[in-house]
Order: sequence, then structure tokens, then C-alpha cells
Amino acid sequence: MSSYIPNTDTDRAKMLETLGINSVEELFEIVPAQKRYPQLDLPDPLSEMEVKRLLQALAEKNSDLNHHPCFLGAGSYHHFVPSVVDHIASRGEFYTAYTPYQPEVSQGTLTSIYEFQSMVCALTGMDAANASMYDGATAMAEAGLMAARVTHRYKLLVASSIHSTYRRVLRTYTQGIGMEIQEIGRAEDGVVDTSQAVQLLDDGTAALLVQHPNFLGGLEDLALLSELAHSVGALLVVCADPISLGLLKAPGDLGADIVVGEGQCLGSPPSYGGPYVGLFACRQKYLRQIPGRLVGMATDAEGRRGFVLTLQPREQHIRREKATSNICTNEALVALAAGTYLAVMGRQGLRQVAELCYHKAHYAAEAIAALPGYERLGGRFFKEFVIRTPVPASEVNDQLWGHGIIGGYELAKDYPDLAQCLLFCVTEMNTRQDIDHLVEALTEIGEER
Amino acid sequence: MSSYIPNTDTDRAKMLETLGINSVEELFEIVPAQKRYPQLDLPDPLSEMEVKRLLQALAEKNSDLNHHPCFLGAGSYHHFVPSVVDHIASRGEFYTAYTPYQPEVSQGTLTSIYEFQSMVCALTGMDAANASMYDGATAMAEAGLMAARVTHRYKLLVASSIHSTYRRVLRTYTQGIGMEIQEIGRAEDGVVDTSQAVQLLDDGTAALLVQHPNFLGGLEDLALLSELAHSVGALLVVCADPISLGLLKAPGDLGADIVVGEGQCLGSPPSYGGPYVGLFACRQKYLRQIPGRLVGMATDAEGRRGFVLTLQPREQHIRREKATSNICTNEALVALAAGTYLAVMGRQGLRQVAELCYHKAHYAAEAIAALPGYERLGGRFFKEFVIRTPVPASEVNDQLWGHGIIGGYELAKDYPDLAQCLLFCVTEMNTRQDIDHLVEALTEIGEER
Amino acid sequence: MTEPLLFELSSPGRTGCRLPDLDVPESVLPEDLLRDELPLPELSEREIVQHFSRLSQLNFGVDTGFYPLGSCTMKYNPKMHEDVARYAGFIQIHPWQSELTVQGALQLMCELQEYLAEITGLPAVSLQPVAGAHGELTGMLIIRAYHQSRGDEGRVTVLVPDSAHGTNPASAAMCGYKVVTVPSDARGNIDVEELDRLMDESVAGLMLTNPNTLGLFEEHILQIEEIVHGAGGLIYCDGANMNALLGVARPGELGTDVLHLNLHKTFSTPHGGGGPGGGGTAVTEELSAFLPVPVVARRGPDEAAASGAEYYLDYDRSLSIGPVGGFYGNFGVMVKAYAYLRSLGERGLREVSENAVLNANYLLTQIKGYYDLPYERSCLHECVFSGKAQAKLGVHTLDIAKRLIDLGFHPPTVYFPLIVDEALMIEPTETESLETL
Amino acid sequence: MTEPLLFELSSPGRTGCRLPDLDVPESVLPEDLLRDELPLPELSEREIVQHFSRLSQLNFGVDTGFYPLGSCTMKYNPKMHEDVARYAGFIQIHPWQSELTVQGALQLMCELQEYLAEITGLPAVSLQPVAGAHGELTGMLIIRAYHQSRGDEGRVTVLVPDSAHGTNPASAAMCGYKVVTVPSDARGNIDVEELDRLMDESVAGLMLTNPNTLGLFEEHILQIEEIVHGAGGLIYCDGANMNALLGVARPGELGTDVLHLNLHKTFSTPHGGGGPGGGGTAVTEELSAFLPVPVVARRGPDEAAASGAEYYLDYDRSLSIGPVGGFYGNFGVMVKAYAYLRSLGERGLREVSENAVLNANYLLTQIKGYYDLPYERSCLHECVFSGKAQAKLGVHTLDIAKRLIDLGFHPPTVYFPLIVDEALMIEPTETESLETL
Ligand SMILES: Cc1ncc(COP(=O)(O)O)c(C=O)c1O
Ligand SMILES: Cc1ncc(COP(=O)(O)O)c(C=O)c1O
Repeated sequence: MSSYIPNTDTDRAKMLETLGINSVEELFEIVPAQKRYPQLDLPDPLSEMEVKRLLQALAEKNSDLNHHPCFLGAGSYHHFVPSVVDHIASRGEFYTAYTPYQPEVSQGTLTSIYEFQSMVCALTGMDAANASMYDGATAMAEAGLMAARVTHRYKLLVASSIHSTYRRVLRTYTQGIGMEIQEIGRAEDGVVDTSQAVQLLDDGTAALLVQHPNFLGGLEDLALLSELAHSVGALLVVCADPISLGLLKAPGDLGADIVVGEGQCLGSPPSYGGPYVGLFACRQKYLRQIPGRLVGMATDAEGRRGFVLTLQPREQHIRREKATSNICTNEALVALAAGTYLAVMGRQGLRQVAELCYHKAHYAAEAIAALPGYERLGGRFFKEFVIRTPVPASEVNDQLWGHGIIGGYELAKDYPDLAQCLLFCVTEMNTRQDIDHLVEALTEIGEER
Repeated sequence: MSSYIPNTDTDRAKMLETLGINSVEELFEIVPAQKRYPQLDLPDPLSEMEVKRLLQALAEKNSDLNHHPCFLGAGSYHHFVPSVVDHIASRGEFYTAYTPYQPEVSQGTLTSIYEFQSMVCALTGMDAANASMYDGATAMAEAGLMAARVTHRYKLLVASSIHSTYRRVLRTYTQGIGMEIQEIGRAEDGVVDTSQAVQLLDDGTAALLVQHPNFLGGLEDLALLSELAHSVGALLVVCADPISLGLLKAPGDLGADIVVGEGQCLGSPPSYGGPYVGLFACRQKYLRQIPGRLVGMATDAEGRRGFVLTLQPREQHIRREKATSNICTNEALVALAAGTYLAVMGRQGLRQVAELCYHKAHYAAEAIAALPGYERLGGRFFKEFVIRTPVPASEVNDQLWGHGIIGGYELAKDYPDLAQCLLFCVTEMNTRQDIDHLVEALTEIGEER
Repeated sequence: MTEPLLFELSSPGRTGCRLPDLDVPESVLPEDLLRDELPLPELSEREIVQHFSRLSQLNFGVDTGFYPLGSCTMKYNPKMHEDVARYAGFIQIHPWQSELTVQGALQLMCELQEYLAEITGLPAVSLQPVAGAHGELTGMLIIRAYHQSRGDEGRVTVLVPDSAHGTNPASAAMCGYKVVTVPSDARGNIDVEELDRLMDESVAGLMLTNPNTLGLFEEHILQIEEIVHGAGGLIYCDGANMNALLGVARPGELGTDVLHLNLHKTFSTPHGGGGPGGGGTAVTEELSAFLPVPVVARRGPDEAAASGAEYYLDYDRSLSIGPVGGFYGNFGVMVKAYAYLRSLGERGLREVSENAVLNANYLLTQIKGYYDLPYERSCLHECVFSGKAQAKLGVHTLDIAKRLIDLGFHPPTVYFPLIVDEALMIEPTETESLETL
Repeated sequence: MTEPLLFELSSPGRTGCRLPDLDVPESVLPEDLLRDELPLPELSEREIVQHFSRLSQLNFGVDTGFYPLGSCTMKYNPKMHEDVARYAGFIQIHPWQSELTVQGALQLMCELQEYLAEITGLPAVSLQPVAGAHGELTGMLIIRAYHQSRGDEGRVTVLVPDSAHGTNPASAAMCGYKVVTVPSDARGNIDVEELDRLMDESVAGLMLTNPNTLGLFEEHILQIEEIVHGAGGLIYCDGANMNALLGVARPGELGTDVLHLNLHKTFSTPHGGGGPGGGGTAVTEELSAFLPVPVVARRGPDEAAASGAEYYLDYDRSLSIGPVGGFYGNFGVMVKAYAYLRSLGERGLREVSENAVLNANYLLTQIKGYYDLPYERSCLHECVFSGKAQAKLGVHTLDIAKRLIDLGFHPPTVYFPLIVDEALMIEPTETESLETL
């Protein structure tokens, strides 16, 4: 009998007796006999020790970022995670609790979500934030859906400088309800082509969606874009890198109506793509259309402060098919990690992280761009930048791996016009030595051509 | 300012003002000026990220047992530690609490120690156990001292089949108070030479100290030894491997008066020798002479059960130079791990661990002894056994390391008569594949000679 | 004890983490784009740990007590899973790393897909959805894409039983479907006659939950299959309650075309106070072409040898509904599910369901005398009572819940399913002992 | 909430861990030596976790609140230390592995010895003692061995101030010394005249604590040195209170011959409910020959190249008192101390002491009005009050402690030092904020 199941044979016999039956099988007689108890072809059960060894062996088949300098970003970021973060998230009372439907026994979770929401508002310059979405990509898709609910319009204008997967997820999410999606091209320096935006924005446009810093690392002119969107009554949805907001103006202060983002960079490791956490914040006036859960402050009968799930009538468990979204389970524990991270870094620390990324990325970009055969494309950037390489990008990456370096993101799969280009990301995790090593390796690769 | 110190410059200024002084330095004027503020030659401070990388690099300079089959024992054992154990010991309320002097805020620690003591009693067959000693070696030394207090005699008879370091620690501990220590040799099969014991035991003997299973893995005849010791009014002190007690008779049932042991094997990794935990148990009648802390059950004014430190007047903080020992801080957290381990394994599991060790060790011993040039020495054993090797033991180990195997313990340093011998230890962590691999490698080494 | 908020504890100048010094020359910052104020709190590490430790103690979790929330499968999850899911080789890998450098991760995902296929009887699995509702959306989009691929554009409606979880109708609506409710019969099953009446060529499919949210097995499952398939519809099965049927029945053999699993309920990821989860979605061979990209695939030995990599991410699905998330799903949750399945094997899985169902039925008999039982039959993984009788006496279900809290228990799910008055829904799971019950 | 004991929760047949199947043939068991009964409890993993989680909540820890226990240095310890101390390369290494395979561990220990030597001003360090009292025993045995090595056998007494921690006289007694108490003067210092009177050739040395247990710096330290050394005695310094003097003064420059540190107080290992600790002991060059074996040593470049190993365990000390423990000390505690020192550096260490002392003095001024202050002078790391005035009103120190618990604080140390009536001893440490104080 498994060590996870407390019942012993004696316990089971006692229970069967109480139930007046002879075997547990009788409880399953309701299952059509011919389909009952199929033979399952699964590996034999293993003990805890064996499972750990097996998983250790699988884990070690992967080349991890503790042992290889990495210059990949493109939606998943390798930032420093202070030890505190996981210590908090490892408190059993947090991670073994359910969704805080029952406030009396969930003040820990509720308070921490409330604080997370407050800090997301502080970062984005928005009035309200929800308890989390699945990830950045679905947060952006839900922002598109929400814009349609707010404006009763069904066209979304999407910058092609947005993360390609995010754009595809938006298409997935909107395919059923049949929204129209138009993409705006990029100007010379890689940011939104504003003249094209002006052309495409019309009074059927629910929202203009942009990313800032954008997928190619570039900094968009949010103030101008919001003006353009608002001039036709459309909303501006901004997908932002929360680390960049340690340094850059809050999108809310530049006119954004909804701000979304991927929160993984706030205290969670890259984890091969998940669990991540979607940030979602909006202006107060749109609050009733926000998807997902919201925690609010309340006062109990004796005047004590407490926290509760609020505005629940937007949600699926009450509104069913009329809910603002189908989301139920979200990413509470990752949000707790993000909240802890933001508290640990705080006002000074987050700015410092952002500056470290900025300066190191610029140091790297300058050094690479100075190499013969390499060219940096695009204008101002934050921590990611595009380099045109002298040999095919995939070849560059293969050779970098020969030096033990995990190279950049190959842009060809998303942008045919950037066929021989790599998107490099530099964070506080890349030491000067790592960067110099990368530059040397690239020099070699360039010379060999 | 370090992130561990909350006070900001403003805070400090405020406090200085309250104190009516201009600088913190003034508080240290009491320190002789010429000795104040020495220049310390220490490395520059590092950030959390840098310290982690540095420590990671140091850790990876060690070859760890996750990656190398290991056949070392000799006082430190590689047993399986279920995940639960460290999860419990990682609860902040446990590991950041002080010694439970204040029972109202320490019931968690006190209860867990009480349970640990009860389980140590269950294992050893003793009436009372203390809250822990530093390690097995000091526990045995303190047992020697305690025997002297109990008997008012000053000679200790120590089996040479006891762990050599333990014997040396006993000498260290007794050198100040001037006890006489005599060693008893080993019989043919590696266990205590009982005829010599009979000769040396006299009415000045405080205790006979033996290890079971002994340092060479052999099983002592405790019943006989206790009879011999008791016949001259000496105590029998047994140092036992707690894992073996999953299978073997409790020393208490065979006449032991004090049972000590190293508790590391109960839920703690080898950790390069520490933190470990000394187990210490004795008969009720000797309780007032026991060293260290004891937790007892009590009832409060309202009749509720609680746990408190008991018999404190034996201890240094009350009795000062007349205390039963100087021990204050012990190994509470390691004892918590041991208690958790014993609860997790429980009645069935500990027996199973012991049987796995036994059968695997015997499988290995038989296979090695059958190799040309190798010979097993000694009689019945538990999980460790002695092999005489065809080439010098250190050479065998060097060559095993060439196969990635951490070999046995070289006995020459402790027993000149076992010059070309290795002490092998096999536990449930050694798979059949590991053992077969060892046997193959030994075959090769033997053939090369 | 009330704990102040982070912002209330904040004091200017404090920080919780020391960062490395800048080791490269500074570049010019884009002054025009910089923010003036970053209104985050300022605390030392010590204050943060104290704050969150205290907050945690205001929570009730499975680790601290019995948590019999119905529909939530609040089982105890082995601590080992927390450890293995944190191995550096699992968390410190980047989703865009080349496949050659992440073979361990891909192998784990591929094998997990295969295990889940084996358990559900549905051969193609996507691990991309990260929650039950996410799986529902994925599955319903697949159904939609399937009909469209056949030019069958007239199917605009989805049937959903009245006992369904709220995410079901919400997910169908997000796919653009009109939701029509199917009533339950007196035994808690889908009303088959009604179903037959509603099912026609305007209906894309039926979303059923089996065992359903009343803890009851759908008695007419084979008949339902005939009706729905007969009219050209597909059957979506909400598999959130699979904890009752592991190794006992395969939904794929009971007519299901699409099914999602809640890895965070059935396959042992703790709930985390509301996530992360895993909503792995399994479909028939016929529907596999529509799965979200990428799917993890295995190369044959020759190809594997040539490329050096046995496992890879397969983006090559022209009929795919597209990706439903940023990467490949909640990998960390998959690690736990994988560890769980390797621990249990076939026998262990069946033990889980048998004990879960036995516990629920035992609890049912113990409570039966005190509360109304709306459906007089044996249940599967959970049981639903009605507090109707108590309500007549002025004690509502919510009062009962509050009283249980006072007694140190987490109360069961209340007021769900909606079709039962004053509902009290209890799911003990297999990890509780007879004494606790 | 009272939590039942493990034995009370036990139920026959349960187990908390599945072990691997036996993969070798069975051997014959020694039937005559087997036990019949193993009366350990039987529980599932779930029950064990619930039990200990609940127990933990009955504890107060630094993580959950202010813990101003005097003499205990209950500072907050960075969480990072918990992580680094658990790296596989540190915990999964066996103490008998060959030096070549544990160079990282040996390097860490060797450098830590050097750092502690630098901080204390005493050049030779043993990390083998695992607690303060263990260090005292080690140190006093070294003093004994020193005198013996010089044939100076008549020194049978050790002087210990009345304010000393109980371990001091107990340790001296374990070395066979007769303990003679030195009184304190009106300012809380050692009474120098008394000392001078007591100090003669029958005295092996003086055990002083600096700063002492009243939180006061020994004002006549240089005079004391002259007296003791002048009479051929040695000075043992109990360095458990070094938190007040880091980077401010080196005991080795203040006449100390032997000193122990409490790594678990000053150098950031959490107390663990009473251990593990680290009692690293530092001595003068002259005494280094007596240190316990082994000591970690560093080879010169040529030798290192030849042997392939720069660091090694040096057992070669003919005058050594012998080993004081089974292996090399609490390595896990050393890892934390090392991480701490690398985080702080010289500047950080001084900040620790400055803030600890500032906090203690601030607290002293805040409380001064309410309680009697037995010694009117500024303190170092902690302050001691007397509840004498309150006691006259019938409120004893113990009542004050209980009331603080009711208010959610951990009370300070009470009834120690013994020389102060109704003592209340408060050590805030540097990791508490102004607001908390
Ligand atoms: C029956 C049922 N279906 C679907 C869901 C939705 O799953 P999730 O919360 O993971 O989105 C739940 C969870 O509450 C459920 O109980
Ligand atoms: C001043 C002083 N000396 C010695 C000790 C003894 O240290 P340990 O408990 O580590 O043995 C203590 C600890 O309580 C102490 O405060």
C-alpha cells in the first residue's frame, strides 16, 4: 500500500462492513462492466528513492543556466531570485491551501494577493490589478477580449513588434468569437510604424495592442500611441516587462488603459516555460470587465480589517457563460513569489536590477556591434537587442554552444526580414566575464567565415 | 548598508539623538583606543548572487554521493532521507527558535523532543533518553564520565573494536579529570576478547564500553558482556548503530545500562561529518546523572498537557561547576530530523531499511570474498565487513576511484594488524548494479597485481 | 493577530537584497523615458520573512488539517514532489534552449503525454493548458476546429448539464458557442430524454463531467454517447474528477472525444492557494491534428541518431488551433505529475481511486442521518448533501461552514452544485484516514 | 489546540515511506539476535506532515517575531544560508572521502579558519567544537595541556567571574579544575583587586567573558591581562558575545590566549531550537600545537601541485589534546558562517556590531525609566535590567515574561545573570528595526 494512503487493510475492512458490502469493487459496479478495470500499460511503481534518482538523471540530461552563460530572453528571463522568495512560497500553509473562497481560513493568501495587486498597480501606474492570469500571453489575449467588451467593437490592432507567440495566442483566443485582427508593421528602427497605425485605427477598433519594451527590445512611444488610439475611441493595451518598469515610466502615466505582462521575471526561474504568471491591470472605470479574481479590503462586524474575494459576479462560478472569462485556477503561488520578490527588491532594488540590465546589455551590444561582420539593428532598447550576424544565426548559436554559451533567439522563425538575426538578452545574471567571453566567441565565429 | 540590517541612516541618526551622542563610535570608547578598529584583512563583501555562485563553485569541487557509488561507513552513513524530513526541519518556527527555556512559546520544540526521546527509548530498550548530545563520539565519552559518577569508580574498560575516533575522544574528555582507560583486544573474529575482559574487569571498573555492531561491523555478545560487567558492579555502555536496531535486539533487553549512538543515519546526510546528533539513553535509576537536557510531560493549572524541560538542576546553568555536564546547546534540529525520520519509517520501515542493508551487505561480502586474492575477515556482521585485499588498501581505493567508485575505509591507520584491509559499508543506497560494478572493479584490480 | 501590510511596514531607505555592483561602464539612460517615482515598499529581509511567515499562519492548508472541499480534490501531495520539481536541471532551463540541451525535459513531457493517454484512453495529449478551464477552452476550440474542417459550420450550440462546473459554460461561450442547459434527472444523471430532444445538427457537442459534480457516475454514459455521436456532435468530458476513476475506467472507451485533466487535483500538485495548475487535454486520434502547437514528439531510432536528439517539439500541425499559452505549459506541474505516476504505477493509481471512493462513501453513510441526501445512491469520489432541513430551522449552510471553522476544520464546498438547495459538497480524497473521517 | 503525540496518532500497518524492493538474494538473518518488537509509531506521510506542521505553529521563532533573548544573539539569519548549506556538494560528501575529492569543503574550512583568526586576532583556529561549551572544554584542555607541557603541574584552579555563563565553570570542572569565583565590582567589571589577590601559581588561568553577560565591556582588560599573565596564567575569553565587537576590537590584541566563538550566534546559524551550533576555538601561535586534530591546512604551491590537493587534514600535532568530536565539527554550520563572512566583509562586520550596540543602547534608554538599571553605563550588545522595584510590588520577572508572551512578544532572558536580582536581560541584535524596538 502506498505511503500516501493512510487507510490500512483493517481500516478498509471496517469501512466496507459499515457500507455493508464485500469489496471496494462493488462501489464501481455502476461503470459498464465491459469497460471496467482496463489493463494500463504504465511503468512499475517505484519507491521515493528510485523516483528521485530517476528524476535527478532526467534533470541532469538538461544543460542548465547555473552552468552555462545564457543570452536568451524573448519572453522568459533569467533574473536573480533571492532565496527568501522560495522560502516564503515553500510555507505549507501557502502552497497547500485552496483558492481563498473561505476568507476566515485564507487571510494569508488573500492578504498576499492584495499586496501583489497593489504592487502591480504601483509598477504599471494603473488603478486596479487582478489576482493573476495564466501567463503574459493569455493576459494579453484576455486584454483584447476585455477591450471588445468595454468598447463593443470587434477589431484589434496588433503591433507586429509584439512577441510572436503572444500574437498567435491572441488569434487562438479570438478565433471562436470571430474578432478581426490586423497587424501593424514596424518602422525602420523596429518600433510600431505609427503612420500605418493611423491608417488602420478606425471607429471599429476596440484596442491598439503594443509591447514595451517590444519583442525586439525596442522602446515604443507609448504617449503617442495612446493619443492615436484614444483619438478613435480605442483602448491602448500595453504588454510590459515588469523589470523594465523599475526604470521606465509607468505605462499608466503614458495613457495605457490596460497593462499586462509576464511576471515570471519577478522571482521565478525560467522553468522551461512554466509556471509563469500573467499580470493584468486596468483603469478603475473598466474594472467590472476585468477577467479573473480580485481581492479587496473589507471590514468585519467588529470593525477589524480583512480581505475577501470581491466583484465575484463577474466570474464563471456565478455568471457561468456570461462571465468575463472562464478562468478559475490562476497562478496564485507564482503571484506570491512575484509579490515577495517585489517586496524584497523594493523601491531601490528594482531600479537597480533594471539599471544593471540596461548597462550590461548596452555594454554587450556596443561590443558586438563593433565586431567586423556584425551589426546592431533598431533604435533605443532596454535589455534585448537585435544583431545581424555574418553567418546564419543558427550556425552562430551552434558554435556558441561549442564554447558552452547559450546564444540568442533566432528571429528568422518570426520575421522573414530578420533572417540572419539573433535577439540577445543581457541581465544582471550575465557577468562582464560572460559578456566578454561571448564577444570573443562571436569574434572567432565572424573570422572563420 | 546590508540588507540584513533594517536600520537606515535616518533611523540611526534618530537613535543617536535619543542617546545624546554624535556617532556610534562613541559607544565604543570604552575599548582601549590603541586596540580599537583594527584593520581586518577579509575579502570584499559580495552580493547574495555572488555568494551563491561562489559557494556553488566550492560545492562542485567536491565529488558527491549523488554521483558516485560509495562504500564508506565507519561512523558516517549514507542512508536514504525521505523528503519529508527536511521539509519539517525547514519550518521557520522550528529552526529559528531558541532552546525551549520558555515553555509557553516552545511547545513545538518541546513536544518534538519528547517524541524523539520516546522513540530513542523504544529503539534502545532504555527507560529514559536525553534531548541529544553533540554526536556519537561525545555521547560515548559522556557515558564514560556518567558511569564514573554513578559508580564512583575511575577506570573505564574500552573495547578496541570501538570506533578509533570514539576511543580517542573518550581520552580527550577524560584527560583532565584523570580517569584510567584500558583497552581490551579483539578475539579471532574481531569482537571483544571476552577472556581478556574477564581479566581486566575489577571492582575499580566504572564501565565496560563496547560498540554493537562494532567498528569492524561485527556483532558483539551483549548478553555475555553485560553479565561480565555487572558481575564486578560495572556498568555496560553500548554504542549502537540505530539503523541496526531496526533488526537487532534492543541493547536494553540484553543488559545495557547506558546506550549511546550516532543519530546521523536517522535522516541526516553525511555532511562531511556534521551536524550530527548523539543519542543518549539510560536506565531510570541513573537518570539524575544523565548529561544534557531532558523534556518531560507536565500538566498546567487548567489540567492541560504540556511539555517542559525537566530535572534542570543537573545542568550547568543552575549547577555550574557541579553540573552533570557542561553541555548547553545540543543538536536539537538534527534530533528533530531523527524524530521525523523514525516517525516516517515507523515500525515497518526501519526494519525494512535494516534488512535491505543486511542483505545487500551480505550479497556484496560474499561476492568479494569469492574473488581470488580477497578474503573476508571476522564473524557475523550487519552492514559493514572487513576485506583483506591483494594489493595495498590505499591502492585499491585509488583504483576504485578511477572507476568512479568511492571505496572502503582503510583500516591500517587504526589497526596495524589490519594493514591491507578495507572496511566496506553497504546500505539501501547501494543498488545491486553498484555492488556488481564494485565487484567487477575489484576483480580487475586483483587480476592486475 | 492582524498583520500590517507591506506598505505599512515600509521605511524609506531599506532594502531586502543586496545586488552585485555594476561591472561594466555605465551607458547613457534614456532620460525622457525614466520614471520619477517607483512606489514600491522598502523593507529588510528580516521584516519580509516575518511578515509572510505571519501571514501564512493565518491560512489553513492541507498540511495543517483536513480540507474536504468538494470538487477540489484537496489531497495530500508528497513532499518529494516539491523537491524533485526544484532540481536545477528542471527550473534553470530556458524554454528557447535548443532541443539537444533539454532532452531530459522533453523526455519527461513526452512520457507524461503517453501515460496520460494510457490512463484516459485518448491517444493524443497536449500539456499546454495550465488549468482546468484552460483545458476546456482548448478542447472546445478543437471541437470547433473539427467541425469547421469538415465544413460543418451550422453547429453553434453546446449542451451543458445544469450540474456542470461554472467554467464549462464560460469556456464554451469563449469559443463563441451558445450554451444550452441540459437538466438532470431524479438520480442526478443527465436527463437522457431531454438530451435526445436537444441534440441535433445545430449542436457542436455536449460537455459532460464524469463522475459529475454530485460525485455520481453518469449511469447512461453509453446511451449518451450514441445520442451525441449519432447526431454528429462530439463529447467533451470534464475530467477534473478523474480521481475517482483512475485505473477503473478510461473515458476514451466511454465515448469521450476530448477531455481535460486537472493535474493539480488528480496528479498531485498542491493547489498553491489558487494555482499553478495543469490542464492537460487528451483527444481521439481523429482530433489530434487540431491540438495546440507544439506537441512533444519522439523520433524513431534512425532519425534520433541522425539529429542527436530523440525528443523534439513538433510545431508541424497545419490544422492546429494555435498555441494557447506562451510556451509549453506548466512544466513544473508536469514534473510533479510525472513523479506521481512513476511512484504509483497501475496498481497505485487504482488504489488511489478505490480509497478515495471508499472514503467518500463511508463519509456518506456517516453523515446520511444528519443531512438530506438529495440522491440516494452510492457516490464516487465525493458526496453532496443538502442543508435544506437545517435551513428550515434557520441554520443555513454558510452557518454550518463557519461553525466547522471554529472547530478547526476546513469546511466543505458550499452552495455548489447550484442544482442542490443549500448544498454541502464533501470530497475526502484517498489521503485521509478512517480516524479523521 | 493540543496536538496528540505520534504514538497516539499511530495505527498498525501504516508507513510513511515506500522503500525500494530488495534487488539481491536474501541472506540468512541471525535469528538469535533479532528483536521481536519494534515499538515505533506507524503513520502515513500525510499524518506526519500535519502533526509536525501543527507542532511548529506552537513555537515562536525569529521568523515569526522579535526574540530579544539576552545572551543568545537571536538575530535574523539570511535565508540564503539555508540554501547554500544544502548544496549537494556540501551535504552529500562523506567525511572519510579522500582529500582529492573534497577540495571545495577543505578550502572553505581553511579559509574560514583564516577569517576567524583575522577577526579574533588569534592565529590558530579549530573548527571542531560544535557549541560554545564544547569550545570552552577544548580551550580549557588546551590551557591544561600547555601548563603540563611545561611541567607546570601545580596549577589546579581556574578563576571564573560571578557573572559568567554556567557553561564556563562547568567546562573548567570537566577539565579537572577547581573553580574559584571572582566577584564583580560596582560597575559590573571583574573586581581587579580581588583578581590580583586570587591570582597565583596555583591558578591555571582566568575565564572571562568580554563583553560580559551584563552587556558590558571589561574596562580593565589590559590590567587584567597583566595580572593573569604576570602570574603565569592564561586568559580564556568566552567569545559568545563577539557580536558586539566585530571589527571593533580583536580579543587576541586584548590579552586573550584562547577564545571560542559561537558560530550559531554571531555568525548566523539559526538556533534550531537548541542546536546545531559551532564553537570554533582560536588560540595564540604558542598554543596552536595543542589544538584538537585534525586541523585543516593549506599546502604550498609545489607540494600542492605534487599531491594534486592544495588543502588537507593535518593530523600531525604531537601535543594535541586529541579530537573532541567524531569528525571535523559541524561542517553545515561552517558553510553558513563562511557565506555570512563573504557577504559582509570587513565593513559589514563592523556594521553588525555598531547596529547591535546602538540598538541595545537605544533600548536601554527607552526602558531605563521603567526598570532598575543595576549598572549605570552604556552597554554593548545587550542590556540587563532588574525587576527589583516591580518585585516589591509583587510582580516578579517571571510574571513580566508571561505578560509579554500574551502580548505576542518573545520575552527576554530572565533570572540570568545570577548576580542581578530579578534579572531581565535584553539583546535586540542588529537585525531589528527602530520601529520594533
Ligand atoms: C469539475 C470541475 N471542472 C473544472 C474546474 C476548473 O478547473 P480550474 O480551476 O483548474 O480551471 C474545476 C475546478 O474547480 C472543477 O471542479
Ligand atoms: C556567554 C555564553 N557563553 C557560553 C555559552 C554556551 O554556548 P553553547 O550553548 O553553544 O554551548 C552561551 C550560550 O548560551 C553564552 O551565552
